[in-house]
Amino acid sequence: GLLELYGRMVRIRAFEDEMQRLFLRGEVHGTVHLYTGQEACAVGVCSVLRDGDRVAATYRGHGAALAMGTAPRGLAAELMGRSTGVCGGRAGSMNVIDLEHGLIGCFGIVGGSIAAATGAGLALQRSGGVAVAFFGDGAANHGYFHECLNFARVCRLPVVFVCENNLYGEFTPMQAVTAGGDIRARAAAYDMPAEKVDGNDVERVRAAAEAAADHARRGDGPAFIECLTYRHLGHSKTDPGVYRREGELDEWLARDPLTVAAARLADDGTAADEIAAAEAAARAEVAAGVAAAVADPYPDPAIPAREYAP
Amino acid sequence: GLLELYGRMVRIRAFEDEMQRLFLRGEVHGTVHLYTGQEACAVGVCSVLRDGDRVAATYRGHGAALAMGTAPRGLAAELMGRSTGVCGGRAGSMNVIDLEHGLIGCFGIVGGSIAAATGAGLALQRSGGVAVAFFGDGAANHGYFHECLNFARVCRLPVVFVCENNLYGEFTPMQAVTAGGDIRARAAAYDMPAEKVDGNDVERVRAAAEAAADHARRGDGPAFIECLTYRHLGHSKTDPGVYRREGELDEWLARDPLTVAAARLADDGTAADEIAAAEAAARAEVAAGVAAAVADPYPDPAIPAREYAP
Amino acid sequence: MSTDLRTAVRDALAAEMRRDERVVLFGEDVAAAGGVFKATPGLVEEFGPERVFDTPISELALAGAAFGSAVSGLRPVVEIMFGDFMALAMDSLVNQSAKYWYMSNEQASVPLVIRCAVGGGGRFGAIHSQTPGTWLQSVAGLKIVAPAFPDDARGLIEAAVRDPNPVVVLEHKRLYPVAGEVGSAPVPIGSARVVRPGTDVTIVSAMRGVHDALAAAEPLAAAGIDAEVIDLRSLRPLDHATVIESVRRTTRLLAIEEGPHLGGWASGLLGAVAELALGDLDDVWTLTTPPTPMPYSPPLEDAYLPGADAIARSVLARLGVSSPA
Amino acid sequence: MSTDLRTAVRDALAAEMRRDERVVLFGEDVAAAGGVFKATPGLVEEFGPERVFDTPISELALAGAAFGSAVSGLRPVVEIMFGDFMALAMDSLVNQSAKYWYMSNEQASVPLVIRCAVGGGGRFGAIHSQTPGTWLQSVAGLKIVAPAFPDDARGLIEAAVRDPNPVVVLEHKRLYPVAGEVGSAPVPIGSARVVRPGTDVTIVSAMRGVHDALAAAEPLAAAGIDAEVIDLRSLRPLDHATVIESVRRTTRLLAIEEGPHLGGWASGLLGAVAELALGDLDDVWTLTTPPTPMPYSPPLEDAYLPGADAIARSVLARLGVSSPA
Ligand SMILES: Cc1ncc(C[n+]2csc(CCOP(=O)(O)OP(=O)(O)O)c2C)c(N)n1
Ligand SMILES: Cc1ncc(C[n+]2csc(CCOP(=O)(O)OP(=O)(O)O)c2C)c(N)n1
Ligand SMILES: [Mg+2]
Ligand SMILES: [Mg+2]
Repeated sequence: GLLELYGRMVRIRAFEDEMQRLFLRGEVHGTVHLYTGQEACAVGVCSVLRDGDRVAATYRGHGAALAMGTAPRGLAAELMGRSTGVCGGRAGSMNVIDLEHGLIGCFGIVGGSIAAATGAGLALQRSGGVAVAFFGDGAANHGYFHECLNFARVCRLPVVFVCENNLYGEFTPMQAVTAGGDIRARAAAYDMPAEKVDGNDVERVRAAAEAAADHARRGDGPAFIECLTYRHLGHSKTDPGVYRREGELDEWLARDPLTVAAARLADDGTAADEIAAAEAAARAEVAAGVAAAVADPYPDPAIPAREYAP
Repeated sequence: GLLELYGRMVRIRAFEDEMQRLFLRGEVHGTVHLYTGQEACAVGVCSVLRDGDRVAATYRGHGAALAMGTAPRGLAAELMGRSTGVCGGRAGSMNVIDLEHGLIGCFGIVGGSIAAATGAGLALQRSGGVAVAFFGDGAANHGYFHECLNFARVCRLPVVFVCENNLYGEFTPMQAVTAGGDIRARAAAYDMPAEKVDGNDVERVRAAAEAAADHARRGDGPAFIECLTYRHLGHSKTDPGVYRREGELDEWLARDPLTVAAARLADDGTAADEIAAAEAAARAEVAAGVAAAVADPYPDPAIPAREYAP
Repeated sequence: MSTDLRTAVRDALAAEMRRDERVVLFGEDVAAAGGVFKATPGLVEEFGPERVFDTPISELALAGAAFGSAVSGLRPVVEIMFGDFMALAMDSLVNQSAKYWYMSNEQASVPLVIRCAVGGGGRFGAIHSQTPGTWLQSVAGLKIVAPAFPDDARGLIEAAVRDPNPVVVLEHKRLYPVAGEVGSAPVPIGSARVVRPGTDVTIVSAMRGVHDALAAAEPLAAAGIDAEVIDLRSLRPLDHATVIESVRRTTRLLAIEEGPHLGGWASGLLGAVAELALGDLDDVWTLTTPPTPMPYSPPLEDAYLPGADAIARSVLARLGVSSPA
Repeated sequence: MSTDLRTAVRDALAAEMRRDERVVLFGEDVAAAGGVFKATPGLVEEFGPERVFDTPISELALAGAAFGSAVSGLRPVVEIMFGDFMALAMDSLVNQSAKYWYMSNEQASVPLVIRCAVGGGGRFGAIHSQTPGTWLQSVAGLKIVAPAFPDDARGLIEAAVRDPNPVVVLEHKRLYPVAGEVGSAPVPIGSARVVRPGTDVTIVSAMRGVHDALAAAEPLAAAGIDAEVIDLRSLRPLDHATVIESVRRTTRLLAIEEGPHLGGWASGLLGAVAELALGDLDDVWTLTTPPTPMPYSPPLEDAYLPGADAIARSVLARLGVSSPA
């Protein structure tokens, strides 16, 4: 139900809050791309997936990882470069991989997730599974987008392409670099079902994902969803932020996916303390995981790495 | 007038006939991709260009080269690897370059011509010139297509994209590998004027090119033309040919662009001997050029080549 | 059984597909047409369109589909028609496939094979004649094999398909028609082979260069120079040990590469040998192409490529032996 | 005037744009935001959106647009944000730009510049830390420059923009904040520089490695070893003459590369030196990274990169000198 979805979104929000704090404290290194504001997309989509399905996400992928079941501790430890990280600290924030939970990976190359899911679709075709690609509006201008959507359609692969249109690629407005400005229409030109949904409404996202996954699972080929959403924070650690239209952030904060879901829960008669309990539970789980991760050790560089799988 | 266009098409036809003969005689090496059947596309489009405009074509580029004014002798010599070749024999059939005549090049990489013209458009933007990209239906599935059409539209570049849809990419039917099957619709999704024309009717191609070039020259950005056409011969030297639908070739031979033009000329009252004279003149010019090229010397490998421009 | 290299490739692919139904094959015109180089005829007929299929002209998607399917249970074999087009596929190969095993902390490997036709001499011009080995040789996590003989093509494709790591197979165009015996012994990736024992100079090459070196060994023998010829067979990992063992005996090393000197594998091999065995060396040198793209014109292309004559002349000159009259 | 390397890049670009109005600059977030690495702030303000503009995330189109505009009268400078993304741009660079001058029979050259930020040490992980020099070093017709100091960044960018050939500029991320004097003397592409004269061993590197080598020279001097340090500055063409001149004096050569050994430029350099000056060599070796992708975790990344300590230790060990207590 929605309460469950709400809890999952809070989990992501709480996690990203922690990561921002840890980044500022110097515990998360390099750069970090937070998912804050887009939680409904990953939670809504991943909630329709089954065992054996697979997801490919981007460098902005903590939400997808958590939505697939990656433990907060292992994810936090990865971002801090600890040996208990889900990739032993080797990958870092931009490249998290967690196959046990169906996450093929977060891909640091814009468009890479689209290719990974397309390939996974080729394999899952045999088993009735579905592969999901998350990517941004900026990726819709990349060769990966075009080649892979066409390839997937031509081969009738069970892939759900999820474009999280958060209006910007880094500091550049989507409208300034996207001819036609309509990403959904591009997907439709490849002759696949293509829907545009409010990406801040987890139930609408879920419904669209259900239809898309059904289509794919049925053997009818790929489907496309454009989720209109917004990132509340900067693109990554360094972000002038000046590109936002005045008042834009406030408008979107008012449509925060957590607020939207909480309001609907209340409207639907869920007791306030039930909502608060779900939130508290999610936050507590994350806090515990992150606290554990902070105490985890760094990997030992003396242990030799293997170039090849044996 | 149409008679002039007809003569230019005959010139290409005659040239390709000669090249096929020379290829079978071992004078043209490696492989060769003939333009036979598609003459109306290059002739129609290039007939609207002006001094300073630029064209990028493909490995199937003899038609574009001749239509731009490359001399038959220099082109034939290039294909035979002679020192008098327009590239001194260094480039060969797939990579002919003739900047003097506005031909940026023929590009051996599928999609490469699209990029070359896009870039040229960036430069020509300053001077009011127009750049033309010729490419095939197969190229419409390539990352080059997507990235460059989007780029050109976003930057409002004066580029005319001309897709010669001859129904096959090598031995693979366009419909089997092109999701949606409608290349024009893809271009339209980038918000540029996009027209589909009978690519075997040189006057229709010319009219579409005129509109597209005007649009571009006016500063309104790129335009797209899909020319429906057919190659009469195999893809290249080795071609099983088995992929063609039965009767398909005959249908297209009946709509040979030369036949179509000649019939219209006759309908319009051009005397038969005038048409014949134009044809004979074109054939004679090509024959003379090719004969001269056959007698031309090979380059001397002892002359050292320079890696870099000084 | 004697067969040509082209058929050895095909037969090895067919055998692997019979052995393991996770193996799939896709690429441009590989199915219905059996491949532009005719290296895959009959496979779609035997294994069906689910396992062998033609694709759009989308090299980046091909490499990406190979990656994604390889980490999801398949064993994809992809044909990138000409090695020159590997640049278009490279991002997925380098930034996804080659990095996955290490970066995932060994959660999974990426068992894919990318085959491509490489090399000059076919009058295909500068954009259809390159050997992308040097673009990729420094990529950790990737393997690169480069057979010179039908039996090695068979054995290396077998090994590549079975290998849990991404493997690039370079198939030299001028070798497709070369015939030879084909056996069944495994050919480990990363093992060079002495194809002609000798005592005076070690000549190392790969693919077509091995044949040129063998041909050059004849006039050299006539001039009193006994050349040892080593076929590298793999460019990554590279079997330095076999080369060094040989050079310790001959004290002279010539590496022949079909490509420019700077940035090539040949000078890198010399460097690695010098690093490990400097004291044993009397001479080391390379024979490569000029630093330009491959020319199309036949006399230019012939002069551009290092052939048997040039090899023999180079050895004679470097050893200070005058050529037999 | 002292400035950091980042500003030296910016100032050189601005100066070239003032000098030649054919120079244009484009890339992802280079205009309004002034570049992700802040190497291009203020340029759109000074030169306007016709000459400095932000683009879609389309590396292949960027490289293609650079090619097409360069052969049509412009002098484009393109930023490919991270060197790792060069794989996506490579086809146009290698198969169009690098081949045009030769293949067109010198009808026209391709005066373009592609800049990218390279190298590790920034905790950016395996896909944002590579140095694509080795992918490209064998590409005939291309030039590759790799400054280590602000003045060389200034001079090499000046030279790159004025060069009629395609030039790739590698800008090492860890060097952007490094400060130094900036002058106005030309820095020819393809010329190395002795940055520390010495007599006992020649240490050659590029970019960050030069600084590490200079740092290592101090403890080495304390141990009685006088190291000569050479900054290659360009990877193609590569100034073998300066290296060989040095090695003939020192008889020992160490090449330090931030990248794996096999397929790297360091072993290639050793090979080229051995080919030309074998008799003068007492020892040659390399210090490179392990053959894996770059790790993210700080202790792993630190251990992965060859730093000053490792260089000093390596020289001491190779020369059989025990470290000063
Ligand atoms: C191929 C490639 N080009 C450029 C980058 C640098 N980069 C990282 S994120 C980003 C913006 C992507 O925008 P979008 O696809 O909208 O995703 P968002 O970050 O908004 O979620 C860019 C340009 C990259 N990682 N990969
Ligand atoms: C990037 C790339 N991939 C593959 C090829 C091999 N190839 C040459 S022509 C061709 C078919 C192209 O079809 P289309 O674009 O329809 O053009 P046509 O040959 O029909 O004129 C292919 C696959 C190539 N040259 N470049
Ligand atoms: Mg975005
Ligand atoms: Mg076609």
